[in-house]
Amino acid sequence: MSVLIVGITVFVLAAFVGFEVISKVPPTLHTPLMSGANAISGITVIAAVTAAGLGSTAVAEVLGFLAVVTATVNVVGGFLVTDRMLQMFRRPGAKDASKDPGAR
Amino acid sequence: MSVLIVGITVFVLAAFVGFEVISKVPPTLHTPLMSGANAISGITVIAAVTAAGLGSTAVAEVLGFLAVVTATVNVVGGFLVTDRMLQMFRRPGAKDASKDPGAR
Amino acid sequence: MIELLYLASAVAFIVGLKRLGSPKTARSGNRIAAVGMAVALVVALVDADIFNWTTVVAGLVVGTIIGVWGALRVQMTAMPQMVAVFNGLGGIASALVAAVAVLESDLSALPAQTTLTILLSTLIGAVTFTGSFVAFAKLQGLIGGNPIIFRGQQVLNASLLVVAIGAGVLVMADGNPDVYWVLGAVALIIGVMTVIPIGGADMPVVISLLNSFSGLAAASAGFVFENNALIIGGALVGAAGLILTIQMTRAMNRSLANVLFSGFGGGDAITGSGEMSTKPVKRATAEDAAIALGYADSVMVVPGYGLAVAQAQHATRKLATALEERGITVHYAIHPVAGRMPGHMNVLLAEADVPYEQLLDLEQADPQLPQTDVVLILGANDVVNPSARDDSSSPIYGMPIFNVDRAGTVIVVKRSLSPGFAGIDNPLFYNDNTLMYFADAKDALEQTLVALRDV
Amino acid sequence: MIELLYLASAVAFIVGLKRLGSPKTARSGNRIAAVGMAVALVVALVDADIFNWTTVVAGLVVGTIIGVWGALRVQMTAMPQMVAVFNGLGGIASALVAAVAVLESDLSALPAQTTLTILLSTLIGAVTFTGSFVAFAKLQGLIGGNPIIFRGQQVLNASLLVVAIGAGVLVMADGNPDVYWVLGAVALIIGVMTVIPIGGADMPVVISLLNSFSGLAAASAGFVFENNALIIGGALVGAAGLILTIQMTRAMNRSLANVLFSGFGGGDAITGSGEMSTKPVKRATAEDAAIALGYADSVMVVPGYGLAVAQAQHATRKLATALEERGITVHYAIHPVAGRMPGHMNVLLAEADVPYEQLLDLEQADPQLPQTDVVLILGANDVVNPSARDDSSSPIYGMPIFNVDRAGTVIVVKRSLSPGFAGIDNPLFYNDNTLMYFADAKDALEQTLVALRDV
Ligand SMILES: NC(=O)c1ccc[n+]([C@@H]2O[C@H](COP(=O)([O-])OP(=O)(O)OC[C@H]3O[C@@H](n4cnc5c(N)ncnc54)[C@H](OP(=O)(O)O)[C@@H]3O)[C@@H](O)[C@H]2O)c1
Ligand SMILES: NC(=O)c1ccc[n+]([C@@H]2O[C@H](COP(=O)([O-])OP(=O)(O)OC[C@H]3O[C@@H](n4cnc5c(N)ncnc54)[C@H](OP(=O)(O)O)[C@@H]3O)[C@@H](O)[C@H]2O)c1
Repeated sequence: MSVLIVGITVFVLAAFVGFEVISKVPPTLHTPLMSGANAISGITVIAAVTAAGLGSTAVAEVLGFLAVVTATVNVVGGFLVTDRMLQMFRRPGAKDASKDPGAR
Repeated sequence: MSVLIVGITVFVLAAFVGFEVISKVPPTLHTPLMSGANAISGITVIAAVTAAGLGSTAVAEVLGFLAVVTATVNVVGGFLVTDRMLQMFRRPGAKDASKDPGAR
Repeated sequence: MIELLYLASAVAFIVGLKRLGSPKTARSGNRIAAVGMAVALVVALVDADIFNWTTVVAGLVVGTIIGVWGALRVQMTAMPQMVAVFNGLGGIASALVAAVAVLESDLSALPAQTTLTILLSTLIGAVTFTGSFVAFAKLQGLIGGNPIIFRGQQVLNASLLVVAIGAGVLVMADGNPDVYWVLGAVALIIGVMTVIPIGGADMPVVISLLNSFSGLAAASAGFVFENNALIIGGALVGAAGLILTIQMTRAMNRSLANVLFSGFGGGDAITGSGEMSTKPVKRATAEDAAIALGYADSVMVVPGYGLAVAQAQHATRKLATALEERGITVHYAIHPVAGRMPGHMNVLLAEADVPYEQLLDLEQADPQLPQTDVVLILGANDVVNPSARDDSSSPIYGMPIFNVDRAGTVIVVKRSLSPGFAGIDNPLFYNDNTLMYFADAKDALEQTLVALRDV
Repeated sequence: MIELLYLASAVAFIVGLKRLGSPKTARSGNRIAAVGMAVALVVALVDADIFNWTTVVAGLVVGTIIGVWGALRVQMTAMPQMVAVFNGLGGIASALVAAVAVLESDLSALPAQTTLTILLSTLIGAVTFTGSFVAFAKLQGLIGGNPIIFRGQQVLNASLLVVAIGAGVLVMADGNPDVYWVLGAVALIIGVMTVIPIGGADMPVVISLLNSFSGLAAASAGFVFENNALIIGGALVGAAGLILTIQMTRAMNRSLANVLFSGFGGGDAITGSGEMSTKPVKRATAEDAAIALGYADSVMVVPGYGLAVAQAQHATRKLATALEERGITVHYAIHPVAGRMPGHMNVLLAEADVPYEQLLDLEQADPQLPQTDVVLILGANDVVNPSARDDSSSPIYGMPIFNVDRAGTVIVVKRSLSPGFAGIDNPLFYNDNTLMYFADAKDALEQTLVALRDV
C-alpha cells in the first residue's frame, strides 16, 4: 500500500476525529481552544527541523532556519499564551463557563 | 513505515472516531444502533472471501466457506433487521425519541 | 484505487454510525453503512486473487438467503435475540478466517505480530460466538433467564483463562498448530462461562458488549490480512459498541462491572416464587376493571413486556379511545427499559397510532401518578416494582421505577403472579389499592371494553 | 518505535484538544498537547538525519525566546492579536518548509503528488501568513477596523486566484522552479486581499479560520515529508479549527459566508459618524450617576470592551459593593461577544473577584431588564445597540443584544460618542432614558463612588 494512500487514510481519519472531538464548546473557551489548536498546528516544526537539517545551499539553510524559528515561536508561544488565558479562569470563571452550554 | 505501524495508527484513529461519533444516543435508538454497528462488524466478510478464496486443503475450504456464510449472514441480516427496526419509528416514534435526550 | 475505495467504504461506516445515533437520520445512516459494505465487498472480490470461486459465491449466496430469511421473519419482540445471533456469527467468521490462515500458512514461519493477531481474532471471535448464542438462548427462553451460578465458578473461569493464555504463549513460542486448536476450543468455553452467570434482563447489554468484541475480532483479522478497511471498520465498532454498552447500563442506572459480575437481572427467583402464592391478592374481573376505569377522571396506562407478548397494542388503543369518549384523560407512562429492548413500547404503541402527545416518559409521568385516579398496568412488572425503591437488598434496587402505588387505584393485567424478567416478586401486587386481573392482556382489554358499555 | 512515539504524540493532541473543549479540563488539555509536541519534536531531532545542527538548534533557541517573550508580555486584551501572529508564523513555517524542499530537490523529478502537496502547503501557508498579520493589524488598530473595499476588488481577487492556479498547473507540468516562486508571491498577496475586506469585529473568526488553514498547511507538509504525525496533527487542527470557526459565527448569529464576504463588522462608519454629533444626548456627571444608582432598587452592570481598555474591573467591583451595602441588588449582564474575545468579560471580572452568582448571561439577564431600575453600561456599545433589533439595514442586524432601552434608566459610561467595534452609531445614546457619562470608565467609577457618599 503506497505511502500516499496511507497518508490519505490517516488524514481522513484524523479529520473525522477533529470534527467529532470539538462538540459544543462554551463561548468562554473559544479563544483558548483556538489558541491551543493553533499551537498544535505548530507541529510543522517537525518538518522544519528536517528541512533545516538537510539544507545544502545557503538560501535553503536560511529558509530552513526561518522555518524552524517561526514554527518554534508558534509552538512555544501558542501553548504558553493558551495556558495564560486558561489561568485566568479561576473557579468562578470556570463554573460560569461550564454552565454556559446549558444556558444556550 | 511498516505495515504493522500503519495498521496500529489506523486502528487508534478509527477507535477515536468510534468513541467520539457515538454521542448521547436516545434509549429508543440503542437497539437499532447496536444492530447497525453489529452489521458493520460484518466487514470481516472481506477477510472471509479472501480466506475462502485461497483455501487449498479441503478443511481450509470448508472453514473458509463457513466463514463466508456466517459473515454474510451477519452483514445482510444485520442491515436488514436494523432497517426493519427503524421502519417502526414513524414520525411520532421518531419525535418522541428525538425528545428523549432532553428529557434525561 | 482499491485502497481509496476501501477508504470510501470506511467513511460510509463512520457517517452511517453517526447518523444512526439520531432518530431523524438513523434509517439513512443504516443504509449508507450498507452501501459502504457493498462497495467493500465488491472491491474485495475484485482485489483478492480467488482460486475457488464456487466456494466463495456459494457462501455468499447461502449467507444472503439465511440473512434475509432470518431478518424478515423475526418478530419485533425477538429482535434483540436476532441481533445476538447475527453478532455471534460475525464473531465466529473472524475466528474461522484466522483458522484458515493457520491451515494455509506455517505458523512457526509467520512473523510474531501476525501470529499474535491470528490468536486474538480466534480468541475474541470464538468468545463472541458462544457468548452471543448463550445470550440468544436466555432471551429466547431456551434456558432460564436467571444467572447460572455454581460453586467454584470463579476458579474454573480463572483456570480456563490461564489455559487460553498458556496455549497462546505456546503457539507464539513454537508455532504448534495443535495447541492453536486447543486455544480455539477453550475460547468457545470461556464465551459460555462468562455469559451464563449474567441475568437474562441484562442480555441486551451483554450483546452490545459482545458486539464491540466482534468489532475487535474483525480488526485483528484486518491485521492478519493487512487490510485497512477491516481495521477501520473493526476499530469503529469496537469503540462505538463499548460507548453504547456504557450508555445502556446508564439507562438502567448500573455500571458495566455491576452488570457483568453481579449476577443481577435474574434476581433470586427461588425465594421470589417461594413467597409469591402465599400472600393474598385482590382479584378483579373485566367488570371490576370497567367500573374502576369508567368512573375515573384520569387514567395512566403503564405498558410492559406483556403487552408485546400479547400483541395488545391495538386493543389498548381501542379501550383508551372509549375512555376518552367518556371524557376521561388517558396517558401512557413509558419506562425507558419497559419491554425487552429500548423503545420497545414506543414502537408498539406507534404501531397502534397512539397519539404521540399521550406518551409520557419517566420524568413526565411519575410526578403525575399521585394525582392519577386509576393506573392500568398491562404486562409490566419490574418497571413498577416498589422494591426497587424500598428494598435495598433487591437486585433491582436503585433502578428508577413508576411509583404507581402512590396512585388511587392500580389495576394490574397479567396472566399470573409469576415474576418479570428480573425474576423477583413484586410487593405491588399485594397492596390494598391493587387489583390483579389475571388474563392475557389482549383478552382482558377486549372484555373490559365490552363491560365498559354497561357501566 | 519512532512511528509509535509519533502516534503517541498524535494521541496526546487528540486528548488535549478534547479536554480544551470543557472548562474543567481545558488547562490540563493544553498541557497534554504541549507534552505531545515536545515528544514529537525530540523524536524528529533524533530521527531526521540532520547535517547542519547549528542552524536547527539556533532556530529552536531563537524561536523559543521570541515565543516565550511574546506570550508573557502580551496583555489579556491583546491575546487574539497574539494568537493571530503565532498562527501566521505557523503558516509561513509550512510554506518555508515546502520552499526548502523545492530548493533541495529537482521539481521536475519529484512524483506528482509530492509536487502537489508542496504547492498546497506553500499556497495555504503563505495565505495564512499574510492573512493572519492583516488580522493582527486590524485588531491592534494599526489599520482601521472597517472593511477596506474598493472598486474592482472582486475582479482583482479573481484574477489573483487564476494566476495562482495557473502557476500551480505550470509547476506541475514542467517543474519550473521560477514559476513556483511566483505562486508563493501571489499567495502572499491573496492572503492580504481576502482579509482586508472583512471588518475588525470579525477578526477572531478570521483568525480561527486561518488557524484551520495552518493546520491544513502542516498536513500537506506532512505529505511532502511523508510524516504521519504531521498529517494527523494538521488534519486535526484543520477540522477542529473549522468546527470552532462555525461555532464562533453562530455565537454572533451569522453564517461563515456572511462573515467572510459581507464586509460586515466595520459597518458603514462614514454615515455612522455623519449622524453622530448632530443629535442631542443627555449628559450626566458623577453626581447624576450617583443619585440614579443610589436610589435604585436593582442595578444591572453591562461591561464591554471599554471596561477592559480602562482596566476598570476593580473599580467596578468597589462601586457594586458600595451599592449592595445600600441594599441595592447588583447583577452583571455578560454578553457572549462583549469585549474582544469570548469570555473576555468573565476573565476581567473574575480577576476582580466578582461573585460568580452575580454574572448573568444573555438568556438570564435580558428578561430581567424591564424590571431593572438602572442599567450601568461600562464601555459597552455594540452589544447594547438597539439597531441590531430594529434596523434591518444595520450590519449587526440580527445579533442578539441586551435590550437595555427597556430598563428604567440607562447610564452609559464611555469617553465619547465614537462607535464601537462594529463602527456604527448607537441610537441608544439618544434615548430619553439614557444618560451619557463621558469619561474613562475607571475614572468615572471612582468619581461616582465618591459622589455616592453624599447621596
Ligand atoms: N427495555 C430494555 O431495553 C430491556 C432490555 C433488557 C432487559 N430489560 C428488562 O426487562 C424488564 C422490563 O420490565 P417490564 O415491566 O416491561 O416487563 P417484565 O418485568 O419482564 O414483566 C413482564 C410481565 O408481563 C407478563 N406477561 C407476559 N405475557 C403476558 C401476556 N400475554 N399478557 C399479559 N401479561 C403478560 C408477565 O407476567 P405473567 O407471566 O404472569 O403474565 C411478566 O410479569 C426489566 O427488568 C428490564 O430491566 C429491559
Ligand atoms: N467577544 C468576542 O469574542 C468578540 C470578537 C470579535 C469581535 N467582537 C465584537 O466586539 C464588539 C464588542 O462589543 P462591546 O460592546 O463589548 O464593545 P464595543 O462595541 O467595541 O464598544 C466599546 C466601547 O468602549 C468605549 N471605550 C473604549 N475605551 C474606553 C475607556 N477607557 N473607558 C470607557 N469606555 C471606553 C468605546 O467608546 P469611546 O471610544 O467613546 O470610549 C467603545 O464604543 C462587538 O461588536 C463584537 O461583535 C467581539
